[in-house]
Amino acid sequence: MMPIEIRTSSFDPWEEINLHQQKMGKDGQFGATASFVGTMRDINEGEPVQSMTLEHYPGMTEKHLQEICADASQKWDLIDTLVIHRVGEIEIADPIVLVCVWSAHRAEAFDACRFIMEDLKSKAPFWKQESTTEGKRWVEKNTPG
Amino acid sequence: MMPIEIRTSSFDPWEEINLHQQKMGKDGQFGATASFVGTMRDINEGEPVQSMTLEHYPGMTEKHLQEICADASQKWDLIDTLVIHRVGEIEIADPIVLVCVWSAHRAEAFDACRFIMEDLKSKAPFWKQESTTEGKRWVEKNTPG
Amino acid sequence: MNITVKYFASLREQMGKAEELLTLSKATPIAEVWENVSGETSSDNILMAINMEYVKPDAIVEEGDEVAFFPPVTGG
Amino acid sequence: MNITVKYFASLREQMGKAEELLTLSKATPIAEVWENVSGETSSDNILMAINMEYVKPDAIVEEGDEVAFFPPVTGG
Repeated sequence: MMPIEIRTSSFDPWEEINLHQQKMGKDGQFGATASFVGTMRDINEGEPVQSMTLEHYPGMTEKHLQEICADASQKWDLIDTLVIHRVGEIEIADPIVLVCVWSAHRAEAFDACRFIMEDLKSKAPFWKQESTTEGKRWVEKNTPG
Repeated sequence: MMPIEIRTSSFDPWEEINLHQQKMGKDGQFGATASFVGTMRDINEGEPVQSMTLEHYPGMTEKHLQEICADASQKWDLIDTLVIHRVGEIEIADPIVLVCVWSAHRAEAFDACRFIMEDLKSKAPFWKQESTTEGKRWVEKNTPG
Repeated sequence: MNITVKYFASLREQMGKAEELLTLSKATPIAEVWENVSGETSSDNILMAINMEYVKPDAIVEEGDEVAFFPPVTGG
Repeated sequence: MNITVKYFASLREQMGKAEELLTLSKATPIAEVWENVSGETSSDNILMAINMEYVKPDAIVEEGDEVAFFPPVTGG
């Protein structure tokens, strides 16, 4: 089982990577760590955004994140992966998603990190609702990757 | 000027990213942070490695890292970049290189992070000498990216 | 046969509920379940899942299934 | 004319020094400087820089230049 976490409160992605790496105990084995952090911006599609609510489908979300990481581990020779995703009320500058991949060499880490992130964006059942001065609106599509 | 650092002692890449991000003061502007960390492995080309010495060309190295980051900033719309590279005596599991890129959207961050890393590998004047049980040997080429 | 139907995000708001229990007379294509609950004849732009797996509109819903309808996902 | 020549990594070991000052009678292609200092006729697999910029073997070395010779780089 790959480490997948859905968080209902703010998290520090760099501390999470650090902690996870210590727990892994694979010092000397990994030569490459690629990570991606998605963070809440104060603007979207040209309009100021005040906050956001992230809804998900409990159960299906975790299942799909697991499948995405398992797919990545089949495609590339990986040492470990870590995915953390926020749900609930999100403030500006809060981290929303963390994807981190450890491997022996850099090509695998880069490729797998991006693959997991793109797959997560297109498949994992999460929905963003933004609060603007005009009221609330559901985000209808993600920016292209 | 892009933040470029050559370090003679061990560094914690996650703490460096965290500190740099706080100093940046661009909360709410960046939506994407892509990072890569290269770490010393205990094996290379099938042989156990005990430690490594990293030599560089002081002056030219910094100049080229600056140019690489400036090139990336011309190619993509980036908010900031951070590059830290170790030199000197390196122990197993020590971070060797950190590349981190902040941008509004994820495609730019992924592309620029990988570009900087590949360009650094092919152009920045650093040389690795490994210590094995058989003695010291210069690394003759990098693994393909 | 009894099934559970879940709605998420804008569809949850549109339906005015997050979940309901339905009784079907027989195994039914999921697109028909959608037409029944929504009163709409099209399921364009609606994602459908049975037991937490994405399915196509012609997938058959069976006794005890957990069915879900939701808009395109926007996580990450 | 006077120039500084630097050697790095395996070339530093091969030359037995990290740096030397040379006097040239005139502006000279960098490949010729390499031949003079190394006694080798080929510069395959040797990287060359003048004033911290990579150059080709036919680049001309001028008074006061800092010239460097080194093997392929292996950082990162």
